[in-house]
Amino acid sequence: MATTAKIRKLLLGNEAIGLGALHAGVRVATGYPGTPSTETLEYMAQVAADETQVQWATNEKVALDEGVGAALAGSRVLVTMKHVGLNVAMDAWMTSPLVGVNAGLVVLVADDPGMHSSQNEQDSRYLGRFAGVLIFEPTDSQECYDFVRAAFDASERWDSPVMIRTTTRISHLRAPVTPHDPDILPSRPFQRNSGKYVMLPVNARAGRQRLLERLPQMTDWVESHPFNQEEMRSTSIGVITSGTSYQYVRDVMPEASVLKLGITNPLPEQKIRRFAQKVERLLVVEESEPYLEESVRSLGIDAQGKVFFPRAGELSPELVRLGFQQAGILEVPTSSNPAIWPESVMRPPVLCPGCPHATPFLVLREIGAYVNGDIGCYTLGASEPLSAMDTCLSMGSSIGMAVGMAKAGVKDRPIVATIGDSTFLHGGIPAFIDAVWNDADITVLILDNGTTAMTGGQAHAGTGTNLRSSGLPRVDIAALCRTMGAGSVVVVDPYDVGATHRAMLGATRYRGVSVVITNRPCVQAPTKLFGRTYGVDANLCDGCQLCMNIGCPALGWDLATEDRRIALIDADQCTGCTVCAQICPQSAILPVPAGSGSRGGK
Amino acid sequence: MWKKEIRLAGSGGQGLGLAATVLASAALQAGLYVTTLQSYGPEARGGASRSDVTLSDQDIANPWFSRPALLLALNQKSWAKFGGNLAEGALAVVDSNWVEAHEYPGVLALPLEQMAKAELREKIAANMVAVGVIGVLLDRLPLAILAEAAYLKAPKGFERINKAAVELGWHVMEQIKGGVEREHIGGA
Amino acid sequence: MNPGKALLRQDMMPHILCPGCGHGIVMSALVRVLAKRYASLDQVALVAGIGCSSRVVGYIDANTLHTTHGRALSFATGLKLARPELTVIVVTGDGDGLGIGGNHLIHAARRNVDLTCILFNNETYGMTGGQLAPTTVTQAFTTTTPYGNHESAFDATALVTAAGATFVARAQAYRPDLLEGLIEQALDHRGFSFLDVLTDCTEYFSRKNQLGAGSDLLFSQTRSDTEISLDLTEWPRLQEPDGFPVRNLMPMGVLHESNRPTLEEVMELPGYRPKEG
Amino acid sequence: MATELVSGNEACARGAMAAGCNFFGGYPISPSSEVAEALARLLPKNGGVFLQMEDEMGSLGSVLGASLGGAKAMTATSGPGFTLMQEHLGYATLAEIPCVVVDVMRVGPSTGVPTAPSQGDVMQARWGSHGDRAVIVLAPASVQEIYEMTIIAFNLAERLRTPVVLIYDEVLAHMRERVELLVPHQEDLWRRPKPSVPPGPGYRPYLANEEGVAPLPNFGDGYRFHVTGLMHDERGYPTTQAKAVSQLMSRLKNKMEPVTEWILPESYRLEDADLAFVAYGITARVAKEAVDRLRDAGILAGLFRPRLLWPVPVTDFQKLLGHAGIAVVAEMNQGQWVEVVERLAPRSMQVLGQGKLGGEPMTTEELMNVAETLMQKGARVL
Amino acid sequence: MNDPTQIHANVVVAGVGGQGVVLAGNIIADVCMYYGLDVKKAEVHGMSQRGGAVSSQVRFGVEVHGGLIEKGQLNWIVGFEWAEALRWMPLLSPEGSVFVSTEEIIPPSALKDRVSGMVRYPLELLDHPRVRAFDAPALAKQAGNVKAAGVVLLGALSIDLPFSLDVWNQALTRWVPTKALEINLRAFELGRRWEEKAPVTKPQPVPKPITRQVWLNLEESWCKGCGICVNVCPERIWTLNQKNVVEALSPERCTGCGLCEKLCPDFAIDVLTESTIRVNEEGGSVLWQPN
Repeated sequence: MATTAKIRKLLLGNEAIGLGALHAGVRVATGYPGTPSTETLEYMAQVAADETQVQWATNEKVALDEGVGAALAGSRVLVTMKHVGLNVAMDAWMTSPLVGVNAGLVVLVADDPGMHSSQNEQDSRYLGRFAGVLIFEPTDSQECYDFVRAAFDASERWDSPVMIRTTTRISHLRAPVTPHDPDILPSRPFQRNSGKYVMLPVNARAGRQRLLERLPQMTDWVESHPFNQEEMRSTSIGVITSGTSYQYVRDVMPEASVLKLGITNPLPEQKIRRFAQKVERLLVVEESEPYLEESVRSLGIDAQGKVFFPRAGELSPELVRLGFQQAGILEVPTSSNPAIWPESVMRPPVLCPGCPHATPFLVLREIGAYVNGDIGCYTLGASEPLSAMDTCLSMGSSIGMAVGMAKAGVKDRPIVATIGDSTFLHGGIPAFIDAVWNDADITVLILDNGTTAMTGGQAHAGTGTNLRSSGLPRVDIAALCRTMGAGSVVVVDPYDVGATHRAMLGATRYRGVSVVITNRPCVQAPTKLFGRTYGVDANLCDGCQLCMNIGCPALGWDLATEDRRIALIDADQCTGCTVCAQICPQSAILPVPAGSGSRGGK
Repeated sequence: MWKKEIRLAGSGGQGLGLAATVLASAALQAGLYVTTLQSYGPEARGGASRSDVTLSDQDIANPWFSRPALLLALNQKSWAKFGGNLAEGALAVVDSNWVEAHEYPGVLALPLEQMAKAELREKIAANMVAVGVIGVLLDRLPLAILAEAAYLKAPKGFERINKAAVELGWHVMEQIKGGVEREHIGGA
Repeated sequence: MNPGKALLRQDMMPHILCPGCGHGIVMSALVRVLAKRYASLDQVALVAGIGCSSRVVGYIDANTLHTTHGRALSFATGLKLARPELTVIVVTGDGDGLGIGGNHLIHAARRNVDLTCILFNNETYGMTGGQLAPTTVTQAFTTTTPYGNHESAFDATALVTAAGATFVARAQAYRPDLLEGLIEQALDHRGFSFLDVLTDCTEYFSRKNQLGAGSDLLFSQTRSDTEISLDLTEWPRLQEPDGFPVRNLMPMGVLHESNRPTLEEVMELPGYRPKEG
Repeated sequence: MATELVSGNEACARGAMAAGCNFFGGYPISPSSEVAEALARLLPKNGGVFLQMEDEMGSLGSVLGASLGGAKAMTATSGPGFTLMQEHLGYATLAEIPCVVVDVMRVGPSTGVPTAPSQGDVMQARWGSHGDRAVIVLAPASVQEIYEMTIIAFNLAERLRTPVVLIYDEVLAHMRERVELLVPHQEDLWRRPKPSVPPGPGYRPYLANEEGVAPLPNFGDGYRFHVTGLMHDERGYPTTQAKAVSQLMSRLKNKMEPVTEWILPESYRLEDADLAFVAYGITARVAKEAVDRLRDAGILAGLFRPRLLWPVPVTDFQKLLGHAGIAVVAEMNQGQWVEVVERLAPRSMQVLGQGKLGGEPMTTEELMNVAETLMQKGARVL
Repeated sequence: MNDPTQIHANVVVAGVGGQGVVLAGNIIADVCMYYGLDVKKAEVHGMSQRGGAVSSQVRFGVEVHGGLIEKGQLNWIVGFEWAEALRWMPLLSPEGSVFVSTEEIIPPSALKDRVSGMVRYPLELLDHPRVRAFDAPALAKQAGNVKAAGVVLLGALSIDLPFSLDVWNQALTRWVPTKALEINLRAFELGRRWEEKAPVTKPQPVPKPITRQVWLNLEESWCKGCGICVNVCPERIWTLNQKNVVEALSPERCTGCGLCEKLCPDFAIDVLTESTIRVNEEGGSVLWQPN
C-alpha cells in the first residue's frame, strides 16, 4: 500500500472513502449493500490487506452492532449503508454515542436525493444531529479520502461514532485522489467497562450526560476545524454550502464567497456569524432539506435557501443557476434560439433479459393476487407490462404488510408478499415469524436469485460467500421457512412457467402461511448466464404480443410488417431462458439452430 | 327306412374327416340323406378323433348317435374309446397292425395301412382303403360313385391314389366277403 | 372469426362442456380446420366414443356417430372400409381411447386404415366425475386415488408409434395454431394418423389437484415441451425444485411419420387402388 | 340352385353371401370360426370386406360402422364373445343400425367347453344387453335352415333397422348336411328404409316411417345427422325427457311385432298330441325322432319347434299347443325357454323342463324315457 | 484547445446498461489524468442500470468542480445508442458535436401502442452537420467483436481531442481486460478512421401504422365465464362481469390477434377482421368496432 500511496488515482467517492478508511488503519469494514453506498466495501475487499475484515452483514443494524463491537474491541471500523439503511440501524445508532467507541468508528451514510435507486429521499444529517455525532460532508473524491481519515481521529478523540455523509453525486463521482501514507496506530485493546458499555438505564443516563457535555466541546473544536473553510471572494454574495452543492456553486458562481462546511454537525456558529457579517447577501445552497438554512436562521442570521433552490430531488448546475437567477443575483440570459432536438425516449429500468423474476410476476398477474412488494430488482414487477405489484414500502416490509392486509379481512383475492432472498434475510424474517405466529393467511413468494442483484450482485447469508470469502455456511431459505413454521414450502423453477403457475396457485390456496421459493440465479451476477439463443419464426408468429407481456428487453417488434407487429428477439440480448418460448401460444419462438450466426451453445 | 350310423375313428391326421366327406359325398350322389359330425377342436388333434356319418334313405331327424352300427378304428386309442359302445350287431373295421380287438365278434381286422403302403406306396391312403371296405359293407353305394367321390374330394395330387385306394379296399373286401356272415353286416 | 362456427349444429349449442374445458378449444381448432378444407361435411364422418371429448362430435354438423365406450375406432374402421370415400375422424378421450379402448387403438394403428384419431387427453375420466385415467400422472389425486396415484401414465404417442401408426403427433390446447396445423397434417396423411392433444379437465381433475380454472390449466401446459426443458436443464439452479404431480415433459409436434400401404390400399378399395407403375 | 354337402357354419356364410352381405367383422372363437373363415374366402372375391378385428366389441363395432356406411354387415361369435357384444347389440337396437349377429352356442358359463354344444345363450340373446330392449332371435335347426335363416336375418335387420341374432349350437355348426342353396330373388332381399325427403334443414333422421322404423340414410349420402347411444329425439339429439325416452322405447318394441307373423314355428304331429315336445335347434331334431318312436310305441307325441325364439310366437304357441296336456321343453341348458312356455301355457297344461348339460346333445332315448315316465304316472294326460 | 494540458471540456458518454458506458468514461478520464488535468466523472449505478439509460459525464480541465455538466456546456456526446445520444443533445454547446452509433435499442416501454404498432422512439436519424452517426457495431464486428462498438466511438472522438494515440492506447490497456485488448485496440483504430470506413446505415425501418381493422363479437348466451380470454388476452381487454359473462373492458386496445377466439372453448367470441368479417345476423352483438 505504501508504495502506491502517492500515485494519483481516479476513484469514485465511495472508493476514496474505502481507501481512506484502509489508510486510516481500519481492520473491520462492514455494511449492507445499498445504492449509492455499495462500492465502498467492494473496493476495500479488492485492495485491502488480507488481515482486514471486509464483509457484508445481514442488515445495517447488524452491521452497526458489529461496528460498535469491533470498535470497543480496539479495531477501527467502517460501517457503510444508504440513508434508508440508517433507519434500519437507528436503534443502535441512537445509543452508540452514549456507549462511545474505543477505536474509531465511522459510519458512511450515502443519501440518494432524486431517488435514483431508493424508495424515499431523506436527509440523513438530521439523524446525525439527532444522535449527536459529528457529520463530515466531503465534496469530491479527494475529500472523501481525506475526511474519512480525519473522521477516525475525531471519532477516537470524541469517543463517539462519526458519520460521513455523502450523496449520489459524491459517491458516484469519479475524480482524482492523491493518497497519503497510511496511519500507524497504537494498539487499543478492549478494556472492560460495563458501567460505560452496558446500557442499563443508570449507565445510559451517564452516557447521555457525557454526550451533552461533549457537544459544546465538539462545537468549539469544529469552530477551528479546517474542513469548515471560508473562501472569500466578492463580498456582495456569500454562500454557505456543503457537499456536492459546493461544487455547483463554484461552477455557477465562481466569484461568490463561500463558506464551505465540511463538518455539518455540530455547526461552527461563530464562523457562520463571521462569514455572514462579511457578505452583503447570504444564501444557503444545499440539496434536499433546509438543514443548514434552518441552523443559520436559528442563529438569527438572515439567509435564503429553499426559496430559490428546490427541496425535492437532486440539485444540478442548472438548478443552482436558476436559483441564483431567481434570487436576482445572476441575470436571466436573453433567450437565444436554442437548437430544437427530437425528443428522446423514456427508458425506465426493466428486468434484464432472462431475469428469473419475470415469470413469478407474470403468474401473479394471472392469478390476480394482491401483491405486496419489497425492495429489490423485483420491485420492477410493479411496472408495465408485468404490473403485478400493489404495495412496496421498505426493506422487508412486504411480509408485514401482507399480514396486515390479511388481518384487515381482505378475502376477495389471495394476499402475496414478494421478497428477494437478500431482503428476506435482511428484514423479512421477523415479519415472517410474525405471520406464522399470528396465523396469517398469506403466501410469501421468495424470489431467490442467489445474490443481492439490485445493487450489483452482492453476497448474502444464503450465498455461502462474502466479499473476501467463499465456502461459508449457507442459510437454506426453504429449510429456514419450514423451521419458522410455514405450513407449505415449495421450491419452484421460475423458468418453468407452468410449474410456477401451479406452485403459486397451490400456495395461494393454502390456508395459513405458504411459501414459494424460486430457484434460478440472477443472470447478471455474480456470473453472466446464458443458454441457447431463441428466435421468432416469422411464419408462425401472429403478432399476438403475449410474449411482450414478459417485458423482456430482448423482445421487440419486427417493424417491417404492415398488418401486424410480429415479435423479434435480439439475439445479442437473449439469454435463452425460454420463458417466452413457453408462453407463446403459436409455438413461434424456437431455439436458433447452432451455427446460424448467433451465439449457440452454453 | 334304411339308416346307418357310421363312426370313423383314429388319430388326428389319419384322414377320417376326409373319409367321412367321401362317404357323405358319395351318399349324396347316390340320392341318400346324409349328415356328418366330427370331433372338433383339440379333440380332433388328439389320439382318438372321430367322424360320424349318418346315412339314410329318408330325412334324418337326429344326426346325433352314441352307438354306431359301423365303427372304423385305425388305432388302439379309438378302439378303446369307441369299441365298447357299439349298437347291437354292429360291425367294426380295424387296422390289424395297430389294433388288438380279439374279444369282439364283429371285428374285421385288416392291415389297412400296410395294404396302402404295399399297393400304393402311400400308407396315408389307409383311410381311403377303409372307405372302400366300408363301401362294400354298406352295400348301398356303387364303387364308381365312391371312387369318383374319393377322386373329387382328394387333396391336390392325391386324386388317383385315393381313388385307387378306395378301389383296393373295395376289391379286398369283396374277396373277403364270403367269409363274413351276412347278418353282421346288417342292411336290408 | 372461426369459420368452423358455421359448421356447428346451432340448435345444440352451447355445448355441455364445463366452463374453461380444454376440449372446447380443441373442438374449435377442429372445426376451423374442417371449414378450411371442406365446403360441405357431407363426406366427413366424425366418430366418437364415450366421455366428455366424445360429446364434441354431436355439435358438428357432419355425419356424426357417438358410439360406445372405447369402441369408436372399431366403428370408424367398419365405416371407413364400407365407405372408403369418406373422411373419417375419430374423436376420443384418454380414458376412452387408452383405457377401455386401448386395444382398438393399437390395432387401428397396426391396420393403418386411413383414419385420423384425435385423442383429447385431459388426464382423467371427466364425464364420470374425475377418476384415475391411464394418463393420470403419478401423485395426482382423483376420486379413485384419494392418496395420490401410484401408477405411471401412458405415453399415447409412443404406444401408437410402436403399434405401427404412420403419423403420430402431439399438440396442446394452449397452442391452437400448432394444433390446427397438426390436425391438417393428420388429415393430409394417408394412413392411420394419431394426434394426442393435451387438454385439461377444469372441474374434476383441476379441483382435486388444486390446479385452478381453465386459464390456469392452460398456463400449466406451457412447460410441455422437452426441447425447451432440455435447454433449461443446462442452467444452474440454486436448489432442486420440488416436484408437482404434473405431466411428464412431452415433445410436441410431429413425432413419427412413415409410409406404408393403408389397409384400403391393400384391399384395393375404391379410391385406394395402387397407382399404376 | 345347387345341392351341396355343407356344414352349418359354411351354410351361414353362404346364406350371408346370398343375402348380399358385404361386410364381416369378426374375431375367432370356437365353434363359430368357420363362418369367418368362409367369409374371409368369399367376401373379397365378391367386392366385400372381411375384417378380423381385435376382439368382439371391435367386431360388432366395425359391423355397426360399416352398416351406417350402407353395408350389409354381420359378425359371428360364440358364447364369451357374444357376451362381449351385448353392449353393441343394445347400441344397435337404440341407434337402429341393421346388422346380423350369429351366435354359435357352446357349453358355458365362462370358457366352459368351447367345442361342445349347448343351448345356454337363449336368455342372453334376450336379456344380455343392459336396459330393456326388443330383440329378434332366430333358431335354425338344420344346415338348410341356417342357410335360409341367415338370409331372413338380413331381411329382418334391414327392414326393421335392428340387430338380428341367429343362434344355433355347435352340433349344427359343424354338422354337414345336404343343402339346397337357393339363390333368392333380388326382390326377396329387403332393403333398409331410406328417407323420403331430401337433405336439408328440418330433416329428422329418427322420424319413424309407417312401420315404426327410422329411415336413416347412409353416412355420406348427403344427409348429415347424429347417431348416438344416448336416448335421442327425432333429430337424433340426446334427450333426457321421460316422454321422449318412453316413446322411443315403445316404438323400438312395437316395430318388432310383425316378425312373429313372418317367421312361423314348425308344428310336427301336434294335431292330436297328448304330449308335446317343445324344442329348438338340434334338440328339436332329437325330439322329432322321439315323437316318431313314441308314436310307434303308442304314445301320442308331437313337437312344437319355434324358429323365432324372440319375440315369442305367442299366437302360434297357443293355437298349436292349446290342447296338449303335457309340454316337455327340451333344451341343452338348465331351463331357459321353458320359462316362456310356462308363461304361455294354459292352466290345464303340465309343463316340464328337460335340460341336458355337459356338452352332449340330448338323445332320443332320454326324451322317450321322460315321455314314457310321464305317461306311466298317468298324470293328467288322458 | 490544442494544448492537451490546457483543454477544458465536457464529454458525455451515453448508452444503455451493459454497453460499457462507464468503462468508456473511465478511459477518457484516464487519458486526461495523464495530462495532469483535473477530472470529474459522474456515473450512474443501481436501479437505473437495469436496462435503463446509463451515462458517464466526464468533465476535465485545469480546474473542475462539479461532476454534472450544465446545459449548453456539453462539448461532445459519445452516443452508444441513438436515443441516448439524443437525450443529451439539449445540453450541447453551440459548437458541441456528437459521435453516435446508429444502433437503436428500443425499450419495451416504447412498444406499448400495439394497436397502431407505432414505436415511441425517435427512429429517424438526424441529418445535422454536428451529428456524426455511423454504424459502430459494424466496425466493431470488423474488429472482431460487436461489443467493442463503444471503443470504436471513442476512436472517433479521439480525432477531435488533442490527446496522443499512445496515451489512448495506454488507457485502453489499463481498463480493458487483457483477452479483449487486441480487438479493442483494433476497434479504436477503426473508429479513428470511421469516416472512410463506416457507411451510415438505417438500422430500423420507419414503420407504417397498422391499418388492420378489428371487430369483436360476443355470443353472450354461449359464454360460460371461464375467464380464459380474460387471462390470455395480451391486451387484457376482457373482464368477467357480475353475470359471470365476459365483457370487453377496453376493446379499442384489441389488436385482432384472435387468441381469445382460438382459446375460447365455447365459441363465444368472434374476432373479425376485414378478411373474415361476416357478422352473424341472428345472434350476438358487435361489441366494438372502429369508426
